[in-house]
Formats: sequence, C-alpha cells, structure tokens
Amino acid sequence: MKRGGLVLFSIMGLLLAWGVLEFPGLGDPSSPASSHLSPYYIQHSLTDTAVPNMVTAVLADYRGYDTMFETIVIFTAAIVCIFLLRTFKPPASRYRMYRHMATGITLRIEKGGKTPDDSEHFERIDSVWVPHDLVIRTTCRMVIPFIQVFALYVIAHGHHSPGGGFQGGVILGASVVLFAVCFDLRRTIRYLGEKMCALLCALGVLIYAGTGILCMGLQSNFLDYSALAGLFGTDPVMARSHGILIVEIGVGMAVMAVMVMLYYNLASAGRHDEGL
Amino acid sequence: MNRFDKDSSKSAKRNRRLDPGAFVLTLCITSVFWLFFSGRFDLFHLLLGAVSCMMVSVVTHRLLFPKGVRARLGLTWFRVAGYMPWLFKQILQANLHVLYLTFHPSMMRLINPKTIEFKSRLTSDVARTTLANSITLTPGTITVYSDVLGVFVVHCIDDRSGQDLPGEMEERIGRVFDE
Amino acid sequence: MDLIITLMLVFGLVFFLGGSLGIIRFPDFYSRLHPAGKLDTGGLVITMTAFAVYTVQPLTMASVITSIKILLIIFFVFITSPTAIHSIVDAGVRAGLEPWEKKGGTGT
Amino acid sequence: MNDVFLYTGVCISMFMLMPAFRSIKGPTVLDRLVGVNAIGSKTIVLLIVIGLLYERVDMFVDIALAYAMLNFIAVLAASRYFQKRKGLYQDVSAAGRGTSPSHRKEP
Repeated sequence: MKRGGLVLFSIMGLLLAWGVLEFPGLGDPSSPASSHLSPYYIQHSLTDTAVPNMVTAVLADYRGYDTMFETIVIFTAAIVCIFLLRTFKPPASRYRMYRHMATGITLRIEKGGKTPDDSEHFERIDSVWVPHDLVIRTTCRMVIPFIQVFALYVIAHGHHSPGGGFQGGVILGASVVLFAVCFDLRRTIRYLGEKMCALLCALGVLIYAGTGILCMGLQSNFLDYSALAGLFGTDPVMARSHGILIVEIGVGMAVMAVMVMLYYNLASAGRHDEGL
Repeated sequence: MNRFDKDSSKSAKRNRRLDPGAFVLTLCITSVFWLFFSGRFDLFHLLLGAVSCMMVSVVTHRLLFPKGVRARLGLTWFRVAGYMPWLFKQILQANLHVLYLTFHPSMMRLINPKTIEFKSRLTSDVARTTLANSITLTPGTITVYSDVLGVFVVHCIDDRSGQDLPGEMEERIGRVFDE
Repeated sequence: MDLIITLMLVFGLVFFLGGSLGIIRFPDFYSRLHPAGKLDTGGLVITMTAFAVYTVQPLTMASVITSIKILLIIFFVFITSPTAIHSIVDAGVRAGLEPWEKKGGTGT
Repeated sequence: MNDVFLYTGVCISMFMLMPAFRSIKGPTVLDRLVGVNAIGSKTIVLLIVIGLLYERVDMFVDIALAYAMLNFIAVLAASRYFQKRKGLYQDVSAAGRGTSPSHRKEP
C-alpha cells in the first residue's frame, strides 16, 4: 500500500513537472497573463484609486467582488466549524480544580462541594493540571497590547505597506489566541464571548456587502466606490481609496472573529470549557 | 443547573471597570508605538491612529497595569535602562562561553548538565520574570521552573556556569524594581 | 562604516553557525536549548543592529522610521525568545524527559 | 555592500539546514520544536536581508515584525499543546523510567 502510494505520488509529480515545462518563463512580458490586464493595472492603479500599493488596489477595488466571496468563504468556515464541533450540553465534569494564588496549592473539589469564589485568592484552573507559569504569563501580558496596535496598523495601512484586512485580522486574532494560551480559555470567553464573535464575523461581511449595496443605491455599480464621493465630500479618486479602507476594516473584523471562533472550537473540542 | 456548574463572575465585573490612570498611560505608550509603526503624520492617518490606540487601550490597559499605576513608575524605566548594559555584557560572555563549548571538539567531556535550585527574595511578578529571562539569556543557564513562592529551578550546562546564582543579578534586579 | 557593519555581520553569522551546530551536537533536549536560546538571540541582536545602522545612513525621516522598526524587532525578540525557550523547557519537564547526565561524573 | 548582504543571506540559508535536520530527525516532538524555533529566528534576519537586496526595507520590516510575532505565538501554543497532551510522545522519552524529576513535588 505504502509503495503503491509512493509510485502514484511520483507519477503525479512527474506529470505536474511535465505540465510546468509548458509554462511561460518567469516575468515573460509576452506571456498571456501579463499582456492583457496587468499593463492596465500597472499604468492606471495609482491614478484611478490613489493607492500606491498595487496589490491592495487590485485586491479590494478591481477584484473587489472576488475578495468579498473570499471573506464569505472564511465566514462559512466558522459556521461549519460550529455546526460540526460545538456541543451545547457538555458532560458535567465530576470535579473542579482551584489554585490558591499565594501558595500555589491546588484544590480539587468534588461535585456538590462548596466552591471558592473566583477572586484574588483563588483561581479556577483546568482539570488537566497546568503549572503556574509566571514567566509566560507576565511576558504575554506585556506583549499583547503591542501586537494589537501592530495589527490595527497593518489593517489601516494596507494602502502603503504590505498588509490589509486579511493579514491584520490574522495578527489580531493571534493576539486573542495568545491571551487564551497564557491565561485560560474561560477567561478569554468571558471577555470576548461566542456571541460577540459571531456578531463581529457577520458584521464584517455586512460591512463589505453593505458598502457595495450603498454604491448601488447611489446609482452606480456594485462596489464602485467612486459613487461614495458625495458621502465623503472628496473627489472620486480619493473616494475609492477610502472605500478600500472601509472594506479592509470589514475584512479584518471578519477574519479576526473567525480565527478566534475556530480556536475556541478546536482547542476545547467544541465544549468551550477548557482549552490548551 | 446548580451553583457548581456556573462560573462566578464577580472578578470579571471588577476587571471591566475602567482604571483612568492605567488607561491614560497605556494610551500614551500605544500612541508612541503607533507613530513609530506608521511614520505618516497627516491628519487622516493620525486620526486612524487615535481611534486604534483608544480601542487597544480600552481593551488591554488591565493587562499592562493589573494593579493600577503607582507613583514611582517613571523612575523604574530609567533604572531598567541602567540595568541593560550590564545585561548585555553578561549576554556577550554567555554567548562566547556557549560558542566555545559548541566548537570544542571534545565537547562531551566539558559539559556536565545538572539542575540547581534556589529561592529568590524578589516578590513582584515583573521582577521575577525579568530574573528568569535574564537567567535564560546569561552564561550556560536556563530557567526550568519558577513557582509562586519564588523557588527557581535552573538547568546549567557545566560546572562553572551556575555557581554565582542568584548573586549579583538578583541584587541588581532588586534595585531596579525597588525591592 | 561599511567595515564595521561587515565585521558585525560576520560576528553575528559566527553566532548563528554556533547555534545551528549546537542544536545538532549537544546530547539531549535540555542542553540543546542552550545554543538555541542564547546564540540565536545573540546573533539576531548583532546582525539586526548592523542592519539598523546600515539603514539609517542616508539620514531621512523614512530611513529613521525603518531603523526604529528594526530596533523594535530586536526588542521584541529579546523579550520573547527567552520566554519561548522557557515554555519549551516547561513542556519537556512536564512530559517527563530525563536530563542527560554524565556517566560516572559528579552527577547532580 | 550588496555582495556582503547576499553572502550573509546565503550563509543564513545554509545554517537553516542544520535545525531543519534536527526538526526532521527528532527524536522527540520537543526537539523538533526547538529546531523550528531556531529556523524561525533565522528567518526574521533573512527577511531583512531580502529587503536590503531589493532595496525595499520599509516593506520587508513589517513582514519581519509580523513573522516574529506569529513565530512566538506558534511556539508558545505548540509547547502548551504538548504540555497538556503529554501522552503523545511518552513512548519515545526515557522509556518507562520515573516520569517526574525530583523537583516536581506538587500534585
């Protein structure tokens, strides 16, 4: 079986390599890919949209419809993850673990016992025992705000630097995951609940699609941001630049919420009680 | 659903209250970082920055300053700056030492890994974390474990490296964080 | 100036070489973390400082900002690298990996 | 100066092979994690080198910073994962000898 797989794999690889031989050379100016649309983008993207970064202009303006459905794809991924994994009636655990903060002693309280309040002195911990990790916790505490500022910078400066909604959203979601890793999942869910995540997720897609529909309402094509010039009080070129920013914010929001939701469901096997 | 199945949310409510001092300080720090990141000083980008920093500060000021802002915080930064050169010297020494071990042909004869244990007198979280990270960066030692009572377990690569712990490093960090 | 930058780069590369070699040569998991934690961080700090100095040379606003960003990377790695190493060690201890000890030596 | 940066990049790429060897060979999962961590810290430098070669450092420095952050988060999450699911590699480590070192006295 294993050998058969290897043979099949090699044959497929050879076929692919043979197919690659027919490709035009790297950066060939006469290849079909760079002879129809690319010259237009290269020559006009700055004058059309006032965005120095051509990739962002193509992604969010010229091919904005495509990107909208990419956002919807990840939104669907989050929904599917909830449907497959989420269990709303978790089997009740028989005991709980608490840690006394001052001495590090752990308590195990059987079901029916009196549980201490989640206060300054006691902290509920996962039943798979986690050591009290001061170093990781303090470092993450120090680092998380700066990661978030950087993520928002990446979202806001998609026009001038590599980045944009997807990248910034991933970094923002990663900062929430970092919080969940160094503290615990319950505390994270208390701050950023599941419903909030779902709301942000849907809101991101709504912002994107809503911008498009707003453009239609202003007697223009779907996602033709230059129709928004009247709303912003600027000329159509700058309106396209601002429209890209709004769309990027929507994408960032959706991606962040989807990342966090996937993490919640995968880390706790859908029970949302004890994570990594 | 009885009480056992519900999380008590008293501390969550307490943590959501806004702490003005910590908030303002976090806002200042994040704004400086935003300016470094952004490098664009026109009105539009500054406005975006203000909104972003405000959002981040509202969410995370409890993380940066969990116990609120104390009066002598400003001094600590300068003392940290004073601690850095000494740390860099130690790190250079550490690197040369490990480099020597790595390139030595009979390395297996030279090294003698072992774990040692000591109790630190530092109390605050930040001071202990600084100590642990400094130990990890300096000669032949890695912090394996540190617990609530201040016991540090350190893994040393050879006989020489773990001898003078906690010693001078702990003293200096104690001076930095005023303990 | 170029000479200083080149020297720093060579120095940093020696550190990187040591770190990579150490990861292969050392006998067990715990001692492998010593080169991985120290030499990589040291090499990164030195090489990145060289890049920051090189970037700042035509002294304009943009180059200063870029150089500050490189310094921020150094700062970030300087804080987080020991923490990452510590978390890996912690996982190893919790998994029950035995530290390698010299046979017939003084022992613990 | 461009040549120096080019050779630096080539050297760093060469050095990456050694941690890659460690991360392929093992013997435990955590050894692989050490290898991956070492590769990550070299990649940060390599990104800046590429930026210098293309003379667009202002772009690549953002990528390097994002990479540093994600690398840290990934290593931390992976080590925490293996810390909790320790059954994953018990057969490889220490083969049935005492499972807890002496300084782990807590429950």
